[in-house]
Amino acid sequence: MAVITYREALNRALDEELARDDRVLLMGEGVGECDGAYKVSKGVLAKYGPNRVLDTPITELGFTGLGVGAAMAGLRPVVEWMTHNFALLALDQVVNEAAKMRYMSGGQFSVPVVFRGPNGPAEYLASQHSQALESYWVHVPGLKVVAPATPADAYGLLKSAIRDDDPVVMLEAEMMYGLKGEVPDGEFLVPIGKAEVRRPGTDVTLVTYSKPLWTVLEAAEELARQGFSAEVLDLRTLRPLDEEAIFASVRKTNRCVVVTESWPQASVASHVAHLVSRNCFDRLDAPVELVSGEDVPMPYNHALELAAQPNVPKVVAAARRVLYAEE
Amino acid sequence: MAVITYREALNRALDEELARDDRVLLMGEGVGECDGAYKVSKGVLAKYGPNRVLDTPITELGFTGLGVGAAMAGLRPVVEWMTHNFALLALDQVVNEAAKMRYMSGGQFSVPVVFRGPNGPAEYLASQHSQALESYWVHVPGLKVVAPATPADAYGLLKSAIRDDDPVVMLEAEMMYGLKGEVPDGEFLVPIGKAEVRRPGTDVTLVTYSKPLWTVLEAAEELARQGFSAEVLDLRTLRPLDEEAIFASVRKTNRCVVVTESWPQASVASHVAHLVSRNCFDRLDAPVELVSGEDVPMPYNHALELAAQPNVPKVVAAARRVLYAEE
Amino acid sequence: MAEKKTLGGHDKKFLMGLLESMHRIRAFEEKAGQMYGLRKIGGFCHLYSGQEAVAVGVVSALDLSADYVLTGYRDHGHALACGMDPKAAMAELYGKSTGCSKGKGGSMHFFDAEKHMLGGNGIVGAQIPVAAGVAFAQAYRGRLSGAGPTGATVCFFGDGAIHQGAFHEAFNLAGIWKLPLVLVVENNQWGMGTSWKRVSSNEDFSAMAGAYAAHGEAVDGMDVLAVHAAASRAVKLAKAEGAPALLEVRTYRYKGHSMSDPQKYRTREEVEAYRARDPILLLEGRMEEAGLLSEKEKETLRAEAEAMAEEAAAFAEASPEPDPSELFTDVYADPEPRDRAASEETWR
Amino acid sequence: MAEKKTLGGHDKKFLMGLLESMHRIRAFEEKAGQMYGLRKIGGFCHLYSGQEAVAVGVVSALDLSADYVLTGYRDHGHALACGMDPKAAMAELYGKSTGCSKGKGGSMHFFDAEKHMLGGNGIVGAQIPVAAGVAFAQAYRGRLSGAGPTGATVCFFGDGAIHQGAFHEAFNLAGIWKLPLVLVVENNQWGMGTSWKRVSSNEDFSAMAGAYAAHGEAVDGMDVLAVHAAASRAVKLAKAEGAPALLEVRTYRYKGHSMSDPQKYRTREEVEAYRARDPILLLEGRMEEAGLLSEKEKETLRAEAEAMAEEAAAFAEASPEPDPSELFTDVYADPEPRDRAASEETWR
Ligand SMILES: Cc1ncc(C[n+]2csc(CCOP(=O)(O)OP(=O)(O)O)c2C)c(N)n1
Ligand SMILES: Cc1ncc(C[n+]2csc(CCOP(=O)(O)OP(=O)(O)O)c2C)c(N)n1
Ligand SMILES: [Mg+2]
Ligand SMILES: [Mg+2]
Repeated sequence: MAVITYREALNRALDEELARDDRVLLMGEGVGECDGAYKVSKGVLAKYGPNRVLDTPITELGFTGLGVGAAMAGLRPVVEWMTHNFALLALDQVVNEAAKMRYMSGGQFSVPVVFRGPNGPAEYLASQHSQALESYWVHVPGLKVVAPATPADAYGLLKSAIRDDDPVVMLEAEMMYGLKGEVPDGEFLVPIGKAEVRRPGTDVTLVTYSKPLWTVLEAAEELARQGFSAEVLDLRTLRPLDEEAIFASVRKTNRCVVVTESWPQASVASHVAHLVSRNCFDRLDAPVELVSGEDVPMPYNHALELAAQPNVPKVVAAARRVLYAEE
Repeated sequence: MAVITYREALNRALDEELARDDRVLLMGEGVGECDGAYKVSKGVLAKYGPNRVLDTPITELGFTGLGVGAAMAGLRPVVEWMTHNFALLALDQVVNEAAKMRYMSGGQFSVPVVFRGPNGPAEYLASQHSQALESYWVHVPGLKVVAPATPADAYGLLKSAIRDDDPVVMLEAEMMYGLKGEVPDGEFLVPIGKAEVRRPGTDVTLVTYSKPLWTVLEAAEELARQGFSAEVLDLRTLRPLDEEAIFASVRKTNRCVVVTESWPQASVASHVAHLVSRNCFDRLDAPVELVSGEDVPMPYNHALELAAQPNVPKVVAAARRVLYAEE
Repeated sequence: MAEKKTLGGHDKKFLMGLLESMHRIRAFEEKAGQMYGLRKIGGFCHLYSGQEAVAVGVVSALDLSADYVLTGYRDHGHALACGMDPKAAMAELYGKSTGCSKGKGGSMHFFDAEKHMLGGNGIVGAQIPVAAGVAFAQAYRGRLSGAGPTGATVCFFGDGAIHQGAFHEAFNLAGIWKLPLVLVVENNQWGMGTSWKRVSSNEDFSAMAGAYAAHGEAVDGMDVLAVHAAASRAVKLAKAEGAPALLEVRTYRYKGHSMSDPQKYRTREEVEAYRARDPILLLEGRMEEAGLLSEKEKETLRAEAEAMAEEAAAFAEASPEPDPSELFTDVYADPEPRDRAASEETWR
Repeated sequence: MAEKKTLGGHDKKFLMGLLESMHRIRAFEEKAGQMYGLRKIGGFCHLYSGQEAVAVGVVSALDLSADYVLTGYRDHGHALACGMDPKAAMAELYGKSTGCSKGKGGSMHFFDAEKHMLGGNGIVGAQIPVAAGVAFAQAYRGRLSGAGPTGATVCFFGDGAIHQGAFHEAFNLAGIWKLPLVLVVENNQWGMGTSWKRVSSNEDFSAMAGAYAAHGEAVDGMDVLAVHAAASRAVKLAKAEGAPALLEVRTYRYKGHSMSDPQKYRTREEVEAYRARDPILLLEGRMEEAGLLSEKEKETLRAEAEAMAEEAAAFAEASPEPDPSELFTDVYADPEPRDRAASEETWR
């Protein structure tokens, strides 16, 4: 079992899928000659050539829509968005074309396309470059949405996404590309739609996904030091949600905190909180708490920027609140 | 007090604001020579001329951004989107420019623009023309979002929106334009951020906004016939939410159903449900239920289309569930 | 052997095919309009009457075993020109389960995978990048095999769509990647009630091809043979050189934008002037002149088209509504339980 | 009276102003790069070195009491050319409360309401429709008063931005509504590591003006006087006829795309070739030749610019961090409690 970075894991998945199936191709800004803005596609141009690895102009609507059409015509494009922030320009093509094509054609057309790229805040990038936009994708029936937090999941979910017959949006994170983790050597897939308990516990369930997993695991450590056993559930897939896994954990711990980098209102996190409140009503010993990105545009100043994001103290405090262990 | 249509109420508000302040202008597809696709701007071109009432090309991103710039430069544009479905093309300008301008300029620039148009399903329009997209706007700090359900609110909230120094997104509905209601004769404003109890009750709180209000009021009638007193709360503004009004009602009734036309996941409705669960935890006698648009693209066939939307039986059933009065 | 009579180099069989196809579209739309009036059909219903020569002229230049067609919401004509069964088309308007999109798409979302008709899109201009993607797949496969593009893709859109960013972004992509994409702007001179001139900085649309160093050509859209010729040139270029092209086809719609349009923005004279150059009458006249069409043949074609439309309506009428369970199918490939299944479980 | 010496019709004072402005930008960027290396500045930091003649040449054609400027994320040069206080600019890079955007915007979001510098935008191309809106306000007020546009608006963007739909949609709007909008594409030949030629169907950007029947012109962006002249023509046209124009200014950036760019995509020779035509050296040489610049003056300008940059850094260094409460201000006009205040209340 090799220890590799999240970036390398994605690269390996891409490479293997490009080798396995010549319907698979990669397009995006600088993915070819420059190996991608975050070097995820390192070396694939040299290996698969410019017909299968394409540098696009900076026209997100155009090349996203092109990916949809190519998928309708039987290819399996992986479209890299340099970041999800820029995908707002392409939203119409994802929501109105990719997600609805099967339905509005009465089942005649599949759109097996993958849209992927970094999401959420990095550092010092200010408001237009630091948004966690998963809620926009999760809102839409017809899309699948994955948000791997480990190199192994990045590998296994990207492969599953490429092989999936539906459009899949994948959320990575700039700050995770260098993250290292164990990835089994042989080929494997991580199923879309399955959450994973990252740390078992009995007193409180901390539900999260993507980069904040690492904050939450630290918070769980801290809670352990304070005498509380936190179970950490990594959703991994945001649509379809693994509701059973969420409810099973909360029915055991009777308390729940949901942690996200995104804004709170109309978010996937508040939706999860609602589902827990509704479906574990008789089992909850405290209201479900949300620790989210603050409800403001992201500021540039680093201290403010950090204050705008979930962190260990915020997660610990929320957990203690639902544990009635304040002060 | 005159009884006028929702359309006429909007028209009156527009007319009065255009007359009051020459920084106010209206632009959109067909708003001038054709009075707007839904005739909301009837007669204003003749009255205020083509400098202040402008027919745009079908370029939502372009003219939405143009509205943002004009607002930065001191005008107060009202931008009509023919429907919110098409506003997905303009999302970047709303989210990344309008909503963030004040913040990222350190408070130097205001963007007093109003974006408005019909939202949600009409009839027989299928998946690309029948989306309730309010959750996309509500998600974003820096925006205000209003969704009037009555002619009086349409009038008073549009006037408040035009006078507001922040960008305001207004959600109307094609099926409401012909709706009649009493509108006081003199000028008045409806404050942004205030919900309204439409029907007082004691047994269950039904929270809703926009067009579904009328379904919910019917459901409340039906519940009354069945012996249950439902309080109907019309949010009117979706951002900022009038949380106090919501919690006050639920603390009285101890039960809550949230009703929306939009898809359920990562929605403003599930957010409201979460807030209620969290903030009225000790007062809730049953979990909060959601009655939403079904989690599918909208089908064309009319029977299916109706089945995809909230209706009286669904609301009544949900209310009975939280009242533990099933069967 | 007697010399065959021809018109513009085309033989009778080909010309009769064009005429028949235009008649079928005209008759279908007449019937659709009539059934809309009877409330058998609801919602937006954008009729194609007057523009028949565009769809028929362009599609006659295609080989639909290899080529593809995409369009906007005014899609009945394109679908029928591609060979969609009129029964399935009419049933779709009725929202019936036998419709081409199972009653889920309606007027704006006609699809026919078999006939290479890839929709049917309601967002103005959105089909253009999608069409570029289909052309991309043709070029991609051609490059994999080394044999050149496997076909060409035609994308139809209106004068209102040409200013959308989607058009420009897709055209540039088609240019740099050498995609066999033929862009056909059907300039019927109105985008709903707005004259194209009032919203266009430049009234010469074909000149927009210059911004992308591509072939651009203006065509008389009432003359089906002229459309056929221009489309043939563009398709040939696309297949041979993988080069995109833009055709501006000047045409006219006889009916309102959709069924609910009172058409206050234009005069009856304007409509009549175009009806005088009706594409069906135009071709009929030239064929008669060339001795290629008898009065009887003319009547037969018309009668057959009307019978076809009648039959389509009868089929639609007799067809069953979709099963209520259809609301939840075709959302995803795997017919798994829906996402919300778990949360729907009773919570007590 | 002795005849005044001039260069291209410009007097010494004007020319010294151009030179000074270019020097200040160069020195500011050098300092910013240095402070980035010392980790005083973080994130993306897109330096303008090499492109000075564009911002300075264009802004010198403006009257900033009436005209406006908008740009993308590579905005330091434009802000300084507009007269932004370098101290406020550097403090913004440091994220300090004395920054031009209170430390909330950073490198990509410089704003100065007083100097008519309206940002500073991070989404490639997004500033173009916004700029059209500012020009719209100028035309609107001019039409209300009957006196013609109150000024012109200049929008800068890169070669990577010109293919965005935003550019095309805004250009068409400016054309039909006769907006005094001057579009300046700074073709520095690279969009991050991608050569503009690889992503452009047509290598003649100024020809894109043809698609909108507008004035288009290609300019040597290393020659500040050429830029000034072209910008003056475009601005005059904009103010007199409310007509938009497109200037393609061919230029070059000396540094990486942002601070973290290893620049593997280009050769040292390519960079050196452009440095040989450095806009500052070019103007200095021509002024010396014309007897308009002494060695001493040259040195003084350079030294003053460096002192200015030094002073800016010292100011930034000494300035306070924003108060933590600033996280929640400037979201809305009314400093009301935040939305979530109520739900934040203890629930027990
Ligand atoms: C993005 C978008 N904006 C607005 C609309 C509403 N709309 C539908 S058709 C239409 C006019 C389109 O005109 P044109 O492109 O000329 O096509 P035609 O109807 O003449 O065939 C408009 C504005 C839409 N469907 N999509
Ligand atoms: C919509 C969007 N897509 C992608 C990016 C990422 N990005 C930032 S700068 C840049 C290159 C822009 O090149 P160009 O327009 O030539 O400007 P230059 O950097 O050369 O000044 C890219 C792709 C972005 N900021 N916005
Ligand atoms: Mg038209
Ligand atoms: Mg560049």
